[in-house]
Amino acid sequence: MKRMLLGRLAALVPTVLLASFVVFMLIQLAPGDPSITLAGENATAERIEEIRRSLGLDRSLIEQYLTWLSHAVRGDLGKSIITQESIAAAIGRTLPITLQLVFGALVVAIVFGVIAGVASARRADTATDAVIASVSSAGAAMPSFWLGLVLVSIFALGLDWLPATGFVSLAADPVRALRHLVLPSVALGAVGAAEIARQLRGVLIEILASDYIRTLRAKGLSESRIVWIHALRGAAVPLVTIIGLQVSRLLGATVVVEAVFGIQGIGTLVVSAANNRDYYVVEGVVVVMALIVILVNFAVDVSYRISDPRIR
Amino acid sequence: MTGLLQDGAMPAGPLLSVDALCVQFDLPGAKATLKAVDGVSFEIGRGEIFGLIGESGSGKSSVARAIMRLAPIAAGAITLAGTRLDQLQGRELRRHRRRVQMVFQDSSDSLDPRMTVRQAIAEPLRMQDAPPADAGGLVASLIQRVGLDESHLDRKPHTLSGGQKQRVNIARALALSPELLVCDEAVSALDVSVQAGIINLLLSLQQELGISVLFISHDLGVVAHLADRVGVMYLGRLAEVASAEALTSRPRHPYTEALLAAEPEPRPSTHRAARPPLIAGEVPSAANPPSGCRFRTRCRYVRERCAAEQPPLRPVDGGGLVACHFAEELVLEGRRA
Amino acid sequence: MMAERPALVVRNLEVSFLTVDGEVQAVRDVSFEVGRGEIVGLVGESGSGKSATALAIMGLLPVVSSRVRGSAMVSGVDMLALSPRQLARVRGRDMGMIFQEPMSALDPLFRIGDQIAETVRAHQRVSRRAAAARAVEILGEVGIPDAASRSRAYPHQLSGGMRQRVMIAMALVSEPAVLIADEPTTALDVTVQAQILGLLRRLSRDHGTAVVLITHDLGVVAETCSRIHVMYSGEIVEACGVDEALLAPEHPYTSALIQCIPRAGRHRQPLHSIPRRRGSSPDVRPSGCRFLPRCAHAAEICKAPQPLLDLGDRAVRCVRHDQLALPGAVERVPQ
Amino acid sequence: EAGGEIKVGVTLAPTSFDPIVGTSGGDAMSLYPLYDRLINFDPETLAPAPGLATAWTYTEPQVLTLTLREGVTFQDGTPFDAAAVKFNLDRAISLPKSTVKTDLGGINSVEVVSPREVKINLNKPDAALVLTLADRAGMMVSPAAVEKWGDAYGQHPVGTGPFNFVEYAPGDRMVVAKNANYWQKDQPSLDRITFRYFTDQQTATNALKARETDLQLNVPAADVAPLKAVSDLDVVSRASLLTEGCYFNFSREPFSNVVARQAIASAIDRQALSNLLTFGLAVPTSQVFPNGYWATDANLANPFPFDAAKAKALLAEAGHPNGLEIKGIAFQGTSEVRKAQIIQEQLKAVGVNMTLDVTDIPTAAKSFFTDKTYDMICSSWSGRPDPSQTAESLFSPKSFFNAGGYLAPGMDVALSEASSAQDPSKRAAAFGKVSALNQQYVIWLPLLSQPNNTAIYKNIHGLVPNFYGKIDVSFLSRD
Amino acid sequence: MSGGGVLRNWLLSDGRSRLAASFLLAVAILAIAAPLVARYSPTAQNAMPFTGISWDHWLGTDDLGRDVWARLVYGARASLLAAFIAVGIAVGIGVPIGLVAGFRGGWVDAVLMRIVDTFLSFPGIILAIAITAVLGSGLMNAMVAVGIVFSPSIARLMRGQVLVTRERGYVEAAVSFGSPSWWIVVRHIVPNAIQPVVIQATFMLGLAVLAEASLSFVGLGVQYPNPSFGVMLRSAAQFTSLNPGGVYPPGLAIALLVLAFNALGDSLRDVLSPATSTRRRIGRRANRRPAPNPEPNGASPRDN
Ligand SMILES: Nc1ncnc2c1ncn2[C@@H]1O[C@H](COP(=O)(O)OP(=O)(O)OP(=O)(O)O)[C@@H](O)[C@H]1O
Ligand SMILES: Nc1ncnc2c1ncn2[C@@H]1O[C@H](COP(=O)(O)OP(=O)(O)OP(=O)(O)O)[C@@H](O)[C@H]1O
Ligand SMILES: [Mg+2]
Ligand SMILES: [Mg+2]
Repeated sequence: MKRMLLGRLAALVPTVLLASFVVFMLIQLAPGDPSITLAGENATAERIEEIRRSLGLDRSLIEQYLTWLSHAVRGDLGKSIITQESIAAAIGRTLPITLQLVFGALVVAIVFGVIAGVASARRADTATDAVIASVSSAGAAMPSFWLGLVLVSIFALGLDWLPATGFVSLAADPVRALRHLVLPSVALGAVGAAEIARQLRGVLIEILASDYIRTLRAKGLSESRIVWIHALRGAAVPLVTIIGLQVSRLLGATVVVEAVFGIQGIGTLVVSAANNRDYYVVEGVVVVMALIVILVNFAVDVSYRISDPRIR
Repeated sequence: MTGLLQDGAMPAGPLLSVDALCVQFDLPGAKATLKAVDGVSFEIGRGEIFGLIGESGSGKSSVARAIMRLAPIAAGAITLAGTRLDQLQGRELRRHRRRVQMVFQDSSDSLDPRMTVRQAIAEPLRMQDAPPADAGGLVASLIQRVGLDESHLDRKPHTLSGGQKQRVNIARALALSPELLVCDEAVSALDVSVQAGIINLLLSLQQELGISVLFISHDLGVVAHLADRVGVMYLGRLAEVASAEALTSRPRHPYTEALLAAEPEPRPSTHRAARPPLIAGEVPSAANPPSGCRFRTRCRYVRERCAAEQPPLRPVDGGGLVACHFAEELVLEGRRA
Repeated sequence: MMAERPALVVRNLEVSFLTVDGEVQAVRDVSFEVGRGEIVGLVGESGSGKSATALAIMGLLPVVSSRVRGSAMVSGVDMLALSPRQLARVRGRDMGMIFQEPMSALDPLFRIGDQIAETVRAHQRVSRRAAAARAVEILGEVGIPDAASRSRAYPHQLSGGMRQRVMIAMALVSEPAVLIADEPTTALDVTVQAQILGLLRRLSRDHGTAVVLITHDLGVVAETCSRIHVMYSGEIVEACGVDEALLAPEHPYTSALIQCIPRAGRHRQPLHSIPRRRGSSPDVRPSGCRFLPRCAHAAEICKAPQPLLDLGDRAVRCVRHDQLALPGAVERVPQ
Repeated sequence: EAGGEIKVGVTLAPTSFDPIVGTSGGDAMSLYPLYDRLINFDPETLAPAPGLATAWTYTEPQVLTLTLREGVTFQDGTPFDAAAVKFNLDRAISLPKSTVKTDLGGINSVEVVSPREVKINLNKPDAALVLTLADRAGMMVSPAAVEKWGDAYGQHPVGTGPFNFVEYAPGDRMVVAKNANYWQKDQPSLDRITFRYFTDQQTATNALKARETDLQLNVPAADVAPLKAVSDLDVVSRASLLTEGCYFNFSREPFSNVVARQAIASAIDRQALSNLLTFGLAVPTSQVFPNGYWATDANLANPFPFDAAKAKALLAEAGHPNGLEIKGIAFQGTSEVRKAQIIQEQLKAVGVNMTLDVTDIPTAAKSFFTDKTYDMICSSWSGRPDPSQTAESLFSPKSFFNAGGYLAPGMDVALSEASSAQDPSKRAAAFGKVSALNQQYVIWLPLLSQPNNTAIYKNIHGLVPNFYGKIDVSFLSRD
Repeated sequence: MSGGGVLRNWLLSDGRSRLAASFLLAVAILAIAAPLVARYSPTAQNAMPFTGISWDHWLGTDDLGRDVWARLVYGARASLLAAFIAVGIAVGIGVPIGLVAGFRGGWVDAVLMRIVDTFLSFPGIILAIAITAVLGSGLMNAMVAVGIVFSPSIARLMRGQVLVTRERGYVEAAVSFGSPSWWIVVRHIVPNAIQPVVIQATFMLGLAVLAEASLSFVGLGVQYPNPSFGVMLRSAAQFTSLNPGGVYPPGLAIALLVLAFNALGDSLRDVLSPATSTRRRIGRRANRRPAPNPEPNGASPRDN
């Protein structure tokens, strides 16, 4: 098992490399140039050229990529061209913020999604089911930033229950952190909750109609034990798959939602870096995000093996 | 060459001969391979129905699929009227495929749900290098041949019953006028009365068209009813080959005896000798078969030699072939009566 | 045998399903009883309502899309009158059930020992440890070698026969009065089938369990059961002792069913095959004898509704039963 | 009551805490609490006022002498003296990354005369230098800190200002704490200021409404009315140097032709623009400077007021009787894009079809000013402390912002007059001439004079708005 | 019938998908007939900003005094077109890749899937932003980017389907009577494998509408001054203080469009997959028509 896991981890390396290469090419192919930004408002063409040279941007793309890569594998993601901040530090500063957001959103998505999914599967084709289906369809149909706007105007500005903007680290002050986390988590997590509810409903209906559930009923188990212990365990593999996909979606979606809530996470970092053509920041952030997604997928894979003894 | 058929009208020699066939599968994950079929040899004469019986996992389907060139052949030869089927490739293989056709167990899975019955039966015809001029007429006659009528031609498979679907499968297999028809558990999924209808159909087709049939089933009753000769498979090897009559009345292999004893018979208790099951346990894993005689772990006559030495399939007096060291010594019971 | 109260008494069971095409009756007027230690066979072709009958008795039919009427008394309690909650309590305790596919019928994600122990704890207040011990004990009883270590196996690690033994162990662990076995051996090899049927016979005898054995295989019934109930199109058409049915069937369907099976000594002879029904729809059922469209002995009188005629030790749903001399499983000496 | 903390909402995060490295005009608001400038300006007139330099005189036309304030130390204890000033100015001129090199281009050398006196030798007379020192070039950083941190100075700023740098979470917030040794008596009043930076304008407004900030700088016109409606909240509006206007590409047809530019000038309805863009808050103008400013000539009439018919006629005269296709570009940002769309629509009405690309500011600026691949960009001019800086930037053919290096007849004379005259009234007259020439030749097309709006809760006192439009929050106090 | 029953019937009956289909049809007609129904040019700044609802401006005006109804109608055009382009590209790229990978297997499969995995490992919107940066702004470019971003999941889905279909009995049967590979692919594998892809593509139409909104929100994919739902929502979002109601017309338009595509996808799935459809239909029928009403000559699963 351990050997197999290590082998699978090693197989991820080419994916990561390819990912880093794709991003590197993409951002460098994009028009624009960080030297323009650096040169300031009224710079001459010569000045810009000089900066380009000093940044090494005049070399071939492959050469630049290999240089970047040789540093990156040693853990050195370089410095921001624009702010001179170490990119590792910038990611270290913003990533926890975004991850806390993603975590909050996941909690919302899983808790609401699983409850709704189970409820509608148990009452398939009843009014409850219909109501849940409608609400979750609506949840999945709303752009998360719009939901964010609406939530802020109701719960922060209107009712004044929760803060409208900002971020507090859970480690620093859990209570305030949670208050700040609620609205963005709901805005981000709603789509995930809807998705989980929808998919879980389908999976559970199938499982609840399966032979082994019939056996459990024939054994005289209580319905709640059947649903929450056996059926849900059976749904674990698809459920974990959906959750894994949600992580990737959420990492992206924070880009938009962070702006609405004035949170300086990794999404904001990457968007402003992209605007400034701060190549190495974009590269660093996207590679880290890709790495997270790849690791999450790996974890999902591993959890299949844990949750289903048939997969070895 | 002493063929089993004495009739001089037929060309000499068997239609199909399978010689020392091995079929291997790579097991996913582990680096091991699984010998699903391990050195099986038999012949099917022209116009003969050859039955193959054995428990689940004994390699019956693998033999059939190897003959159809659908399973990987690791070793051995498959010769159809002088052509080495196992060595054909590409276009050549496609040309020869029509000579052997198959009826699969799962009648609905082997029909494309999107094709009408007409399209399904016509498909093999279209695939030929020179499609027959009157394909439409041929399809109509085929559907009637299998006991359905032309109104069924424009139906989709899901509107047909299991028996009807199996009839369509048979019609499609016959479309290319094959020399050999392979039926892998073709009636096992059907109700007895439906099964009876299909068996009758196969019998009449075989008699009228004179084609040879490889008939695979796990139901000894059905095989014995239908086949001229029967091969009994156990864990990838043939345990015994004999005429249906000899096999049931006088089995020569302990495994055959056990199968006969386990066969539930719909007879009143007054007409049936109650016998305890002669066999315990289940078929060992094909990935890790016992040494020597593969049946020895479940055999009630087992001796030391069985573990050490693999018994070859050899002729015994009475005309059959048996793979048992002690076939001559053992006195085995046939069908309970 | 009749002195004792039967373990299971089913009276006038009716099952219908709500489908796209409206309400379809799958089981009609089914009554039978099974005594302690008795094995009763329920046979019939696919779709004849065997499983529907079994599931109705167990209360396992989908609540939304099915309707069940009639009564099924187990130890004096009518199963069909219980609330879902009460039903859950008696299921597994007073009645057990085993199914055709031992692979899909076991939860693939739980160890078999735990699945059995869970059943124990659902009905008895015992410790986890005691339940686990009981699981090992019953696994040994159904013939699983090395039960203690095998109880930690997952279903996929067992062979088909072993799984079916586990299913039986699970159904019998609370020593129910009634066991319903719905095609328990159909998916198994004949050699294993013989073992499982032997096991069922032994357990029924030793524990006095009343068994309803559902199968489409007359051979299995012949070897295992004392009585047989032949179902056709949702109705019981003939009910009698097994030997009587095989020797001298009185309903044309029973006879036809017997004739379909290949038999020794008739090599290559055409088999009897029940003719196809004329009307193609299964739902347009004749108001008279349901077998009429396929019956070789149909007469005008068969178009009238057919009651189940009680002939003492036998019941037949055929008005012409005494006019016909139907062939059985063995050549009969003409009377 | 002195003390307390305020939270300030800003939409422009600082690009650097090293004043001469930063690239954005918005940096100033974050830098003011940390740094004093050599020269201050009068908030009303933008006339120079004493800062770290208590006096400034042109001892010769090309020598500016500064007298420095006594008793000032940097926050790290380094004394503030003439050596420090020389250090700062030399650094601003020589540091490769310096963005004020051009502004200080006139400086030849800096001499320490005495600890309290510095002499700045110029290449040529430069009236703008004094007020240049009122901006980022005049912000004094501690030489010891620069020594200590080197390239990383930007992360560890030390000035002489009223507040010490505490921390900065990039793009999110900056915290500064009271400088107890500040040279100005009893100042500052606040203990602490937190700047919160918002990328999204509505988010900033929401934070203010939710009282997560106490005041918000640079409130956009759209939010003025809604914020005014919030009780406890004041919106302070003040005319500023920020002027909306359009730049032309003189290097190619059609705008190498002055008549075509005049046609564009006539095509734009400034009042309509103000109504849509700023909900009527901005004041239509045809000069680069706002009304009431000393360099503005109140008597100058616009020769090309809005007149669609005339615009069409001018277009025809310029050789485009059947209308005109031009390539426009706009900076990213709500207001910029809206402005561009309004002008696009107004131009359409006279037969000028403008395509519109939108990109980030540096890229768009390079495309327009350096590569000259577009015909027109409508943006704004944020103003400079000294009007000469503005005039040179917009009208001098050598300026970056003069795409194509266009020189209007007589403009060179007017410009040098404006920058070299010592007498303010003479300078004012020279600027009048510059403006008149600009109106006539439509070099930079002024459209609206924007007020600067600050929203502030009523319990915060001491807000001093200014013409420059960059608010210093250091000396506020709260109840 | 209980109140719950009525609600359930309304929501779960085919009416839901019928409603969705009618809604989409209506939107499509509005979009096509935009010049006829809009009353104003979508770019004309012919009123004060935020006039509110009036007879002249049914949905009021936006921040530039443009008629919101006109922009909504023209925006539907852009958004629908954008969705179809994105999904078309996703299907156009994904299906062939999945088909080749699944059918050829071996190293071809390994290489293609590694590439697909790579693209799947980027958060979608980030990748879309990067691609849009390369292609340049503008709605069409953005939707090409979205299409590229969507294509790997289509490829994966298709591959999985092909792998399953390849093992089906009818494919084996086709091999056994000598059909060439191209025939098997075209005639058996594609038609039988494509169904989930079609369903997924329907859901993707909704996702594409959402993606358009998100990209517009970060300022990409906008073609000034022409409207799309995303552009409208973005600009309305900039003025929530002044005109809080402004986000509703485009926001609801997006939500309804997505809802409609999802409902369509759901019902498509129900119709196409027998397992859920019968269940759902039985439940419904049970409530609506208790009396048996056998259909004549219904196909039977039994015979002989
Ligand atoms: N494609 C395959 N890959 C790996 N192993 C296979 C494959 N096909 C068959 N096997 C294995 O080969 C052995 C023989 O299988 P085969 O299907 O030929 O048996 P069979 O006699 O037809 O059994 P059944 O009665 O269940 O159909 C079994 O152990 C089976 O698991
Ligand atoms: N859930 C259901 N909904 C609708 N009809 C059903 C349902 N379950 C069974 N039926 C129908 O009820 C009839 C009886 O089915 P049942 O499963 O009891 O047959 P069976 O005798 O067990 O057949 P088999 O031998 O195939 O298991 C059939 O016509 C079947 O189609
Ligand atoms: Mg097989
Ligand atoms: Mg059944």
